[in-house]
Amino acid sequence: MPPNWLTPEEWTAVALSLKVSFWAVVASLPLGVFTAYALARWRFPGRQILNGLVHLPLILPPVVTGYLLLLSFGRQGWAGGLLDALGLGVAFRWTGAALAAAIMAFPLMVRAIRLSFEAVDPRLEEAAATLGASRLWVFLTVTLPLVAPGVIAGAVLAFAKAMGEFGATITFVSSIPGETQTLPSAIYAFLQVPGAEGSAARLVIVSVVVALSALFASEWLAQRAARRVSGA
Amino acid sequence: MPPNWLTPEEWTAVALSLKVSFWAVVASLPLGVFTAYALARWRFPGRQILNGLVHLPLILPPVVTGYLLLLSFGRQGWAGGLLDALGLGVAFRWTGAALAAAIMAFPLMVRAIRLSFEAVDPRLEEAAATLGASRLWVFLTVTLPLVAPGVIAGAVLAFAKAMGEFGATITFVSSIPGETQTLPSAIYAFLQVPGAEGSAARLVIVSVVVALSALFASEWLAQRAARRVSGA
Amino acid sequence: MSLSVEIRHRAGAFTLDAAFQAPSGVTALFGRSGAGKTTVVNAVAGLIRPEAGRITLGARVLWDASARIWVPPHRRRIGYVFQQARLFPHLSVAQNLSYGSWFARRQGRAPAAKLAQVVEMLGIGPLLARRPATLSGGEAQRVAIGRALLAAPELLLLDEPLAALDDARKAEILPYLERLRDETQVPVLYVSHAVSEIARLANTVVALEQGRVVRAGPAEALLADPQVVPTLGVREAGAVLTGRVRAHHEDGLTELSLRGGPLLVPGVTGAPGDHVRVRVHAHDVIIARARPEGLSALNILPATVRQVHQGAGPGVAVQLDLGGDLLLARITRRSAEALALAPGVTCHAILKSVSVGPADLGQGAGPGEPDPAG
Amino acid sequence: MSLSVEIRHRAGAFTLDAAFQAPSGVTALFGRSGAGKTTVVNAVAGLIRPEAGRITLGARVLWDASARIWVPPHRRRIGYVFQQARLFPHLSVAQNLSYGSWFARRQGRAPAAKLAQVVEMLGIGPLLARRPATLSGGEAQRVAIGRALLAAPELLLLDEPLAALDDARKAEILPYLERLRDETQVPVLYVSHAVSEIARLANTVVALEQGRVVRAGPAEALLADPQVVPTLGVREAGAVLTGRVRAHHEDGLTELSLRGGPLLVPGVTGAPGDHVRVRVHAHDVIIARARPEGLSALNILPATVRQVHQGAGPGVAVQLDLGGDLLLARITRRSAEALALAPGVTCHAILKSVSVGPADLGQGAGPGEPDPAG
Amino acid sequence: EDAPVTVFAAASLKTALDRIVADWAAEPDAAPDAVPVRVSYAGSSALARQILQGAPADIFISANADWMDRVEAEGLLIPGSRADLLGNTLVLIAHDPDAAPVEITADLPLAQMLGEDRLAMALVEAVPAGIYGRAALSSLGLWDSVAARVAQADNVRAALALVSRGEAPLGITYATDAHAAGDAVQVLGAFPPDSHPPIIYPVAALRDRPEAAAFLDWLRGPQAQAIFADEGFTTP
Ligand SMILES: Nc1ncnc2c1ncn2[C@@H]1O[C@H](COP(=O)(O)OP(=O)(O)OP(=O)(O)O)[C@@H](O)[C@H]1O
Ligand SMILES: Nc1ncnc2c1ncn2[C@@H]1O[C@H](COP(=O)(O)OP(=O)(O)OP(=O)(O)O)[C@@H](O)[C@H]1O
Ligand code: MOO
Ligand SMILES: [Mg+2]
Ligand SMILES: [Mg+2]
Repeated sequence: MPPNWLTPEEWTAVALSLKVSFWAVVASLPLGVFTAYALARWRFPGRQILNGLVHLPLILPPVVTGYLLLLSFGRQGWAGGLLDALGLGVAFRWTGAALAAAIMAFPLMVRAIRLSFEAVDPRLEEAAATLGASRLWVFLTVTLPLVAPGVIAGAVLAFAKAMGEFGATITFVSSIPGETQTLPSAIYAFLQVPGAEGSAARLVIVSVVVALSALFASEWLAQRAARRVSGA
Repeated sequence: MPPNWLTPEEWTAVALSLKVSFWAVVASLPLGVFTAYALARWRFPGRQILNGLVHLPLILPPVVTGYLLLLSFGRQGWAGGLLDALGLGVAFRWTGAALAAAIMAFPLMVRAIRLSFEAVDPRLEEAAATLGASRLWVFLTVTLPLVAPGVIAGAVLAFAKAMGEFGATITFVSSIPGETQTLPSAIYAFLQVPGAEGSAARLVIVSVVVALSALFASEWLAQRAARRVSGA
Repeated sequence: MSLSVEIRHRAGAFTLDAAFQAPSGVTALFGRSGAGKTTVVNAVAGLIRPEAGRITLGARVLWDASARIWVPPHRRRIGYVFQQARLFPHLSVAQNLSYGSWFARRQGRAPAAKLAQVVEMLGIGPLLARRPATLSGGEAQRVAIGRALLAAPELLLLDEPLAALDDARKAEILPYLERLRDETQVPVLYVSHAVSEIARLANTVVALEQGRVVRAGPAEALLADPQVVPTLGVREAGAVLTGRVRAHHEDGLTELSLRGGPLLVPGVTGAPGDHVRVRVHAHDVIIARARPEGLSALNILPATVRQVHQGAGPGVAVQLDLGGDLLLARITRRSAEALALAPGVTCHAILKSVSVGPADLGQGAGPGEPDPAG
Repeated sequence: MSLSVEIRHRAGAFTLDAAFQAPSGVTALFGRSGAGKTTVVNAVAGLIRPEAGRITLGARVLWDASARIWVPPHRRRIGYVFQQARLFPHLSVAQNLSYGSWFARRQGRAPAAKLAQVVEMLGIGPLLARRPATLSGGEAQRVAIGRALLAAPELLLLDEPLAALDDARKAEILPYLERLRDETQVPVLYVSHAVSEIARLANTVVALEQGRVVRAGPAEALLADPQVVPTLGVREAGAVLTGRVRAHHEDGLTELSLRGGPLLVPGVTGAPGDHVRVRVHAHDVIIARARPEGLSALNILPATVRQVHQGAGPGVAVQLDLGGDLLLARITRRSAEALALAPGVTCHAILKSVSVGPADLGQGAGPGEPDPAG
Repeated sequence: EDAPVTVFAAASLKTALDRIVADWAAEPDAAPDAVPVRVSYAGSSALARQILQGAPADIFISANADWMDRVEAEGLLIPGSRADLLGNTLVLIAHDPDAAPVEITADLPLAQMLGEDRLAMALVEAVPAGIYGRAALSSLGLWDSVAARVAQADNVRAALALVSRGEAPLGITYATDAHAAGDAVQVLGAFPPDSHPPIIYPVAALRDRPEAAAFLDWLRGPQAQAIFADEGFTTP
């Protein structure tokens, strides 16, 4: 793809989308793994409530999610005020876009990872415990490596979803070029203008190429990891 | 929930959303099962392309998906003209809303079902073949019952997603009360009215209650089915 | 009905090149782990498609690589009992049992055995309503056998059906397999590396080694052949004798009549006149030139030496003729020399009653002598 | 170091109520399927938390229900070899082996055995770079044993480590377990329902039946006790004799010296003077009042009858004293009466050399006589 | 036929149009052959595209002329039915209820008023309110000083929400939006009408139905125009 195929502003949007999606996934992955583990392994009161909460962004129209984010994490929101006080404010910042993307992608990530936790043989974990590994070490040295293919799948799926997320993002952090104007926001803008469908199409292609590459890479990685684990 | 808690128009939107989501899932389920089976079991050229295609609605901003649907299935679109000629036109009808919802929910459905196909022990299918069951019968009497929990999970997840689908639907079939104005479209409309957040909230609650009930029911069903299969 | 197999197949570094005939009755496919037994059985079942060869069952060609004939598994009319039972977890035991018979009936074939008969024969009546996951290993394997039987097969394949079971479970199932052999007409291909099972069940033995048939023939002759001792493993060598129940004695012993004379063994269940087969481990047989007196061993049978086979170790295998039956004895070279054993020498075979254990006492037709009632 | 176990536990319909001491050396937990063996071992490992009781290892209390002491599994310093190897599939053999030792070192404990030693002892040097999935069952189980050993355990738990293996694999591993017993100081709790394994390995035997300890004591005495025959199963009854290698003969036989005299058996590998233990199946022993001549059986040992135990069937178990060693013979009631066997009667025990197979010949210290080198 | 009249209307008209439709339904005398009216609210671009794809709309009310032009260029309008239904004014709004009104001229210190904070607008290159707002700021010479501080929402009501929630202290919306928001926002001042192209909501009939024509007349009639005016629209 020649660099002049896209305008500098469009490149900025592409770069921003990559950054937002990347950090959305990286930052939410630990929580995603933890949540998946809790849902797969623990029986605690409120487990179904947690499960429902995780699924909410999948169920709600994205605009509603974005609005709820605005209410909570905006400057006037309870969480936003707190973060602002800590100098970590996300309102109108790319970190806010990442937060929106992360929340929208979270259910997909958790579902994929949860299934691989459910597939881990607990007897291997018992074996590790008898060999002197504490719960944390068992998790780090046995469970986590065994769920790696699922974690990869979940992370990449979340990345792909984050690359396409629009409704919640623009509602929450609006569209500020260079700061919060992601690829989908730019695509949306083009679609509002008569005759700009061609420009929208170029950006759609970029977005699809990036997301599908990630997806294919993940299938390949997951297969390799699965082969590694099953031997050979 | 007393019936007068919502206005008649809102009840119409709720009923329409249920109808649209139900048929979106029911009609796409056979194709979803087939696609999941093909991705899980067959190695054919273009498998990765099919996989990418299935994931597209997850990756693209919903507005883009809706626009592409409009271009293909609108009255002037190639597929729309064909369907119209057959008297099956979906443009601006509730069936179109169902089509949009089905397509948006398809990746989630296929992923869930595919994983359960991958978990079926092919040796049971071999055993069935030696007992006289043709490929089709093996599928119907052994494979399908064994993936039932995954199919349930996939269908309900798709239903929940369909209940929340908005961007693609409103772009494709607009938001005509009684015909294509689903719950999320109604919520969106309220969010366009300053001060109508309360009305939006009521509809959000209805939508969340329906989707979460389905989700909880599915967890329960899947557990029961899993217990049935694993014995006891 | 006879099965004829001829296969050439490669899988990784392994090459199978085997041809054999399995006449009616039980044909044992014997060989150690990795010899290619399962590969053969899977080819017969149609679960793999070898590179070249031909498989026929009676007049039916199941597969012919050069003629490009390929009958898919579900049309081969075979019953396959796998090493692990592979019961359908979502069906009850009763539904598992009738799974194959439903397809057989759709194809217009009625199972030779009725459900009630099979259930009775395998003793699985109390299990019918249960789910497979709640069955013990032995119960599950019996249900798997019943399921295969009820599919109205024209050939039964059993791939180490007992290997996953402990000794108690094995002892529980073997009698059912004997009844299967004797009460149904279906030819059986039986895979095992346990000589004791083969000795109890097989009419014909085909020994595989590294993908090749190294020996094949009637079980009685093959097992009593001193040359076969290295193939079977010295601990497992031993002949199979057939005879009939003569009388049950008060002290719990059963007297059998063999060609070579009477044999006392621990109680057998059959009625007088019933066929019986007894496996005598070669290492349990003592040889004496003169008839010894005052021994606790009750069976002292006059015999003639037919062959003396010297192995690599300190032992020799001696084939004895007991009035027509063949017996195998394994003794030390030192004793063979001390007793001057050589073909034609007359002697006595000494056998303790109790050394014939329940695993070595089979019922029904002997391998060389098809059961007239069968 | 001695393990003391006292457990009361319920799981569904099953109740475990067992108490026993396991002194140093190998303690075999014997019992049929469902007797509660794994439940006991899991309680010792801390994988389950029984309802009531107490488990101590030397001075350390691992668990005391009434004192509310509970040491979690990873602090118990045990090595557990499971029935299936449970190797970590994502780690190489070398990484599997050093998994436990890494934690041991973090806790400031050094494994008694060095990696190189263990690798050498178990013969797994060529496997170090491989992944578990590519190992055969026997290889995997050896790696699992090594892994447990290298965790610097103060107690080894082996739960039917050979049950999943075929006879050839079993024979391959047993010598390693013997070396383990003899070359390391670690006490071992060994679960099995195979008497042959127990006879080869155990110093102490604890027999479980339906969750209760029905018998416990030194292996030598217990296995030669005619009363135990029904518990072990008649086919498995047999005593364990200990002695030393005296000489290797040219014809491949090895002469052992037992308390009761010399015994000829098929070749053993040890050097003259080495300790050796021999299991003699009760059904392989013939008894004669007068010394018989001209038999192929090489071992005719003078003995005195100590006990005659009448079972339910046609057999009786006879305990013989061979100059201090105890031997068990199973013969028919008819013979016992014919020979007028009764406590105090002198007789001869006749034993074929070849009836002592490789599975019955163990190396190293006898159960009653701890190895001075160990 | 009793098929309802389907109106495709820009989402920002919802408050006013809902009232008008309610009136229409309540007063059958006003239009003897009245049939029910249903309105599909969405973005003008989405509605126009749907019309281009043959949507079953009888009347289209766009929030800007461009999209109506597109539809007209395809020959989909009933000739002579197009009219400018409404106008609007652009206002500067503030979250602070005590903020003093300002006069919007080239001298307005907008950048200082914002400081480090954001100016909420609709998408400045895509959504009409944003396009008008940017044009106004440009013609006043203020755009360059605030361009980097603009937070663009996907529609003007979302921009309004940012101000009414206090996320952005200032915003540019239509007077109608500010009016609908009531006390939640404070109107600081209106942009001079000559600082941006005229804000016009064109309307047209898409199908030649007497029922549609009747409602179109109702929309342009005094009762409806009064409601529009009450909601803050300017009427031609
Ligand atoms: N797909 C394959 N790729 C490579 N080697 C294979 C493959 N399938 C089978 N083999 C090899 O073929 C040989 C024969 O396998 P087979 O399963 O027929 O043995 P078997 O006699 O049934 O052994 P067992 O007693 O262990 O069941 C083995 O050495 C096995 O490793
Ligand atoms: N969670 C449970 N619920 C009900 N019964 C149980 C449970 N766990 C174990 N049991 C029962 O406890 C008994 C003892 O089990 P255990 O695994 O200790 O037997 P075992 O002696 O190790 O048998 P095996 O030789 O088959 O391994 C069995 O009858 C088993 O069915
Ligand atoms: O949840 Mo969406 O409708 O794919 O942004
Ligand atoms: Mg096999
Ligand atoms: Mg156990």
